[in-house]
Amino acid sequence: MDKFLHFISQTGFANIELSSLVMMVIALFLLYLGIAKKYEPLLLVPISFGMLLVNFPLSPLMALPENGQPGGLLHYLYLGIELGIYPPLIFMGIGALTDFSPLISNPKTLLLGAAAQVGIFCTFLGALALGFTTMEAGSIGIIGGADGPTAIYLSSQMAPHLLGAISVAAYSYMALVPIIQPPIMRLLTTKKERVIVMEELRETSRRERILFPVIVILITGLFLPTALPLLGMLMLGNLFRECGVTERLSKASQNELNNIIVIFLGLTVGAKCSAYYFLTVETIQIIVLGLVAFAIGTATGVLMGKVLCKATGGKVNPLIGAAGVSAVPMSARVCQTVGQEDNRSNFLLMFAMGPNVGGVIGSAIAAGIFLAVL
Amino acid sequence: MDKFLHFISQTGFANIELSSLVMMVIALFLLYLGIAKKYEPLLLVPISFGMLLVNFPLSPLMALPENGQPGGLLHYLYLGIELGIYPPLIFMGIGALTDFSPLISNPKTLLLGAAAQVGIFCTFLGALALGFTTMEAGSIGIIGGADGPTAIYLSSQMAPHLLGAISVAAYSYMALVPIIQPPIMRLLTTKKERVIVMEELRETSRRERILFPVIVILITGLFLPTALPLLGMLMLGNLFRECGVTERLSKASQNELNNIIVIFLGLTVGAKCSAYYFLTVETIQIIVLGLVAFAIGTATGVLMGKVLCKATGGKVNPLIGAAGVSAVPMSARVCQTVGQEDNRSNFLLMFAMGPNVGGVIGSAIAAGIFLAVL
Amino acid sequence: MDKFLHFISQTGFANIELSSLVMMVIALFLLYLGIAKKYEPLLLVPISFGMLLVNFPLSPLMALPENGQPGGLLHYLYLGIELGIYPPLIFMGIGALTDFSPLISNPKTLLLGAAAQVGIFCTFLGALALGFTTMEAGSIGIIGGADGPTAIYLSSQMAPHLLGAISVAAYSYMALVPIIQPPIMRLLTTKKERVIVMEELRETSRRERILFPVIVILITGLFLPTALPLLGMLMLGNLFRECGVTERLSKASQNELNNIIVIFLGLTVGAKCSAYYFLTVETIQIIVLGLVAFAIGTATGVLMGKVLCKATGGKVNPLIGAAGVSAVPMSARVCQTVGQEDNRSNFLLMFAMGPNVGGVIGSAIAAGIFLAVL
Amino acid sequence: MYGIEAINAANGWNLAALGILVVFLSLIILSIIISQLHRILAVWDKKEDLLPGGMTVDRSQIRGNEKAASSGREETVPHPHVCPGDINEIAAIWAPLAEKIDDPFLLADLYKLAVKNDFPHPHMTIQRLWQENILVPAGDRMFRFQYERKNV
Amino acid sequence: MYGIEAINAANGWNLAALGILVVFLSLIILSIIISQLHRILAVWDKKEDLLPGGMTVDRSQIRGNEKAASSGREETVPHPHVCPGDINEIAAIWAPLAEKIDDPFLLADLYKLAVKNDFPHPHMTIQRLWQENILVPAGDRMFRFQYERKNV
Amino acid sequence: MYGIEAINAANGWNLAALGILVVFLSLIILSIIISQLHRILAVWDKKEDLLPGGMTVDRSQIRGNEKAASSGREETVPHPHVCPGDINEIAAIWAPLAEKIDDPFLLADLYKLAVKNDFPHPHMTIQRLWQENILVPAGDRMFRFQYERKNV
Ligand code: NA
Ligand code: NA
Ligand code: NA
Repeated sequence: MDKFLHFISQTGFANIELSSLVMMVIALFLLYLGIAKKYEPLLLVPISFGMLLVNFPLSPLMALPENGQPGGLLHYLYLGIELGIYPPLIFMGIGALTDFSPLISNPKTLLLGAAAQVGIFCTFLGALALGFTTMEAGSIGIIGGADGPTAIYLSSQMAPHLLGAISVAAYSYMALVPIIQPPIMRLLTTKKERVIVMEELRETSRRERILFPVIVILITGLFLPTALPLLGMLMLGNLFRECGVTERLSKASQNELNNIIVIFLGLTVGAKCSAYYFLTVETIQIIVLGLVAFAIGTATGVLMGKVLCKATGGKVNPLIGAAGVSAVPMSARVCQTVGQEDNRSNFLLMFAMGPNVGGVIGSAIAAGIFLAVL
Repeated sequence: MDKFLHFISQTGFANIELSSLVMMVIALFLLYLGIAKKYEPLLLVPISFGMLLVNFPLSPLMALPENGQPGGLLHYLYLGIELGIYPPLIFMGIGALTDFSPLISNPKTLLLGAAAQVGIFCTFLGALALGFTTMEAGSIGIIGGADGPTAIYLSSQMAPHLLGAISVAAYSYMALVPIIQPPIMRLLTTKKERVIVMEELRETSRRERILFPVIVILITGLFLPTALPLLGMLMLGNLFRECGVTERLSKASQNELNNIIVIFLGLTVGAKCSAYYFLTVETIQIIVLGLVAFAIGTATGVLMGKVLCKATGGKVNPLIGAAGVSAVPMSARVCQTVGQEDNRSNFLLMFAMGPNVGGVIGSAIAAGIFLAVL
Repeated sequence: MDKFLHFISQTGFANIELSSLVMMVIALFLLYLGIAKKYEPLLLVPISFGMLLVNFPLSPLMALPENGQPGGLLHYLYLGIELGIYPPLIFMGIGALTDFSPLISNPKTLLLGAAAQVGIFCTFLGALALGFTTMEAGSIGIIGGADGPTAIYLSSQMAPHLLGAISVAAYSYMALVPIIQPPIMRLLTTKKERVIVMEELRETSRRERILFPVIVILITGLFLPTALPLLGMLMLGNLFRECGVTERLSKASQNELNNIIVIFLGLTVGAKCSAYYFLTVETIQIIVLGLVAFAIGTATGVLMGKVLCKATGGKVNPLIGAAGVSAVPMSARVCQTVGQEDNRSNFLLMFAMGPNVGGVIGSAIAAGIFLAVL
Repeated sequence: MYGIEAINAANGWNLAALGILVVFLSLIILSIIISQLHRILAVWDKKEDLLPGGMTVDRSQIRGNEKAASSGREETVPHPHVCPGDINEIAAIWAPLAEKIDDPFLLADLYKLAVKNDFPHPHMTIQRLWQENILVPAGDRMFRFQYERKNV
Repeated sequence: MYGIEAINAANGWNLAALGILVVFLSLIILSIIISQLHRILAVWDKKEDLLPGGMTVDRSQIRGNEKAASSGREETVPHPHVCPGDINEIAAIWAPLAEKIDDPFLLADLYKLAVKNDFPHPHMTIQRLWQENILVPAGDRMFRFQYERKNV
Repeated sequence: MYGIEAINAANGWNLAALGILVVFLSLIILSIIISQLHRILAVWDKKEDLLPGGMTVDRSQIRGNEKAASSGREETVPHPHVCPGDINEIAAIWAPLAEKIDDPFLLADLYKLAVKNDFPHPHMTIQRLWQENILVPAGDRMFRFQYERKNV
């Protein structure tokens, strides 16, 4: 009887708290968004399931080791985030998946990728104004980079207590890109600009594609050593892809290694969403600031597009500037869709891939800057 | 010459002990069973090879790190068991491999999965009576659950010194299910019961299959937080499988991650079979108790089958109760085979899959109970 | 402004040193060899990229953890080498990839695999003569084994400061086998010997192929426990391959696990090539000694081939002795090519595979001897 | 200590009874919920159909509207008039088309849709997408369009 | 210290000689055992055939018995009369059939066995099993039946 | 502290300006270099052709020489006269042949080369290599010869 009461006292039902319940409902809602609405499901399903698992009353999954008893499963898997291991490895996979040809054949679109990062720094200022520390503000600003692994890497290094909220915001807005971007794009461009048909991209040679990752890493690495973990692995993955003699490693980076780490990363990002850190005013502020970051990034990207349009005598369609926020390949597709509203025969997708992948490099550089100066 | 004598003194031949030799012979015998008899070869081959490797005289494979020298390979790989990491990850793979439809369309078969766990608790009593501690007795009882990872997880947490014997017993009996179960099944059922043809299962909808893992984890997680590591990952794997938007993660759980961890798990389980822990009276007791556990589990499963048969007016063939011990899908096949001895046109396999996968959930709950109360 | 100067002072440009630049140029040159010349690209591309990444001024990739800040990515991945984990796992993959039939059907070619290891021990003496310690000399000698993982394993355990130079030398010479070996082979053999056509190999039975790894590990393990980590995993992988019931594990050893570890191994081997350890006279000595090791190994292999040729009354073509250095399957192909220069219809490839895989076992034994006696 | 004495000392009977009780209890609860699940889902679907229009929206109507909207504005899926050479570009162009039909689908259906949308070289392209493992067999002669999303 | 002096100081000659000796010794032993292996296996097989019936059992006889037993009791492999839709169910039903023939096998042999056992739609099913990668090519026109066992 | 005050206190304006500056600076530099890359490569190639023979070697000449040398010494790729049974042996024999043609290639080209070199059973063997996934489709009806090197 004693044992029975003891057992009852150890069930989750007997230890339930309102905050846990709220978190579990949020987790289920995110799970719903991931599955039914297909919001970045590869990340949002494990994130929300991880969030669910750790918010059960008395959940042992994030338990610290004590008294010689081992810690929880997610405690150990979380080490891969805490020590900054997963995000660079994910970046290696992204590098192996990414075709940089649209950027190589049209390198001025790198400027669009740069312009879209202005959102990051504006949001950084906004976060400072709301009372966040510089470290926290930098981590929040990077949401505007629209690159999940970059956001996770930076916040795990500079503001781990905000990791959960920042990651959830980043991936949610990435999924919402088709809703956030079009109004801003239409607002800032004239119909005349939107119907611009761009010149066909030239073919890139294999040597160019092999030299590209080497040059990128040489320039950025010498400029900004703190960007090396993310950019170095991105470029290594891309080199595996392009060099033609390491197909096995390219495949491994894209598939087996990537998939395993996506599972671990998602689960443990979710595991950082405990009620204590998540049910706060800060989370709401982060969600608002994240939206601001995406909006400003889109706007500055498009505005730079207009500048390039002028500078080239109308050869650049400013819409593709919006793709500079990355969220590969979602925002490039948005450019394609918005462009075709006014000119059905306009095919912007390939041109938008340039700023799109340029934005990945841009955000990683922005993260490197924060790591260097904060 | 000095060097030569020193070298000779360091060969295995010069340091051979009888106990090592006996262990090596046992390892070779298990290897033979795995390869020639196909007893659960995916586990038994690495287990027995691991056992062989660590029982060589002066084998460095389980060496602890000392004097700044690193430890042995299997010492490091064993951390995945010691910290409770491998078994939940294996369960994720099992979840991604398992189709719970037979259970969803016939949920009363969950009772058969529950009944078969009675063997666990009876064996727990038997082990107590033989002088084992409660922790040890629980780990021994769980052999009756017929789920390798569950047994490994529980014994690694509660009685690591028995891990080797318990795992070997669990996997051996799982392979022997076609020999252990049929006589018990025939003894406890009448021919009239065995020839019962069951009604066709209804189709399950995709939404049901998606909601199933979520409901299971909500109920069991709130009831029994200690079952969360195993059941949570089992259900996550199943959600990856069923939700339709995470096929990459489902494949990764089933294949690359699973295969790698099966190798590491098998090798290191074998590595825990050193002569010191294995060549004991306890091992023999564990082997006897394991057989008892399987037999009782089969019997209580079948008896509950008879109860359900009565309660439903003869619509349930009691044979499928035997599948409640899990050993997926072996014991379901046994039901199929025994059923067809009396009625060649009876096709019980799909019906037996219900209690079969129910038994996996049941054993994980039983493990959670032991973790909660012991 | 202050911030700006601070930032400038933290760029790589502001912290550049000549030694870093030299190392980066060397890394780029090795990258070129890997990609353009296809010198063992699967290893040389990640090695040289890792070398590049860590030699950027202020590169954080090998940073040690301090002040609660985590260390660099490659610092953590390097643990797999430091603790001796990667090389045995790679060997498991090699075992799963290797068909030992040519050796089983012609076991006397094992002697050729033994003879080619003489180069290891001669080089060991040479390295001692140049002033290296015994530990260092052993690690340098093992380059002559022409097995990358063996060389990495031994030097990580005995002379980690030389790991970079030794690995680079080992993989470079393995790629240069078609240039190094033929002149030596032609010099030491007569045309009459080179045109010998060997008798067809008998078929091996499945039972033989299953027993082979078990027998090898029993004999060598009892003889030399220190060889167990490498040989044990090699034989486990081969057993996975041949036993017929663990195809999943065999595939996993060859593919997913192997590819992931090759990436990590390559990157972190490269990461050990910091200017401090690499830009030394020792490195040049190692490169010279490595060439000596390959040359002597080739010579002793061919000479033993001549002995076998005599002993068998001219049934063995001495050229296949050169394949005893391993460098699988490169040196076996070299035998094929050199053999056909004199006899276009001579097909030595399959016969050379015997000493070729025998050399892998031989080098692992040599490594075990160094570990035992030094 | 051995035998009954040991069991008593360890409170074994209670523990075993508790264990069996909890296993049964939780699985019975689960069993009841699962058995009602498809009914709840059916009621849920029905409820939406039965409630007055103001409170909840009729699904088929939404779909109808969507269809109407889409048929008005984008009856054809956009695509370039010349077929690009790179398979990834092709896959990117075909992805929206494949999204229009239920997953998995018959190749014939994809072909018809491609023709209806004036996609260039539908037959040849489907064959290439198949060879490149972008169209992957899903059993039963059905196929899936599996184009690696680049973002993770 | 350098040169011969260094080698002497480190006991280098002995170590090198020891190393070469041990490498040769172990590989020679291995070589001898491996070279005798197939003979031992042959003797082993023969011994079983030669010994008087009481001491060891004649293999071919066992197989004969097994065949007899099986032909008496389960000359056909059980299967449902209607073909299930799910490929995993199909594979589960076909697995025992595939186990009856040596691995790897010709598809033709599997087909014949399926017909003999009255399996429904053998031709169509084999094609599906192939498409689903459950029948996997093993070279030489042979195939393997690779059905993922669920239990690990 | 909040608002402008907080930004000032954290030196926010400067940091943000610095950040934007650095991002633009590095990407502009990159953009310039990348945009010149193909010109540099073109100049590089041209330079080699233009320089006097003594300073650098004419590539086409090298290739010509190589071709001459090879046509002199090994106009056919060596291979055994009987076709081995094991697919790995076959692959090892065919690998040098496949290396002779640019990667990826048409099967027809490989076939022609095999015939020219008197390889036994070229048609059947190509089919087997395909079945065994050693000849893997590379899109556009092209194929790659992907023979697992054993050494890593
Ligand atoms: Na970005
Ligand atoms: Na069970
Ligand atoms: Na070797």
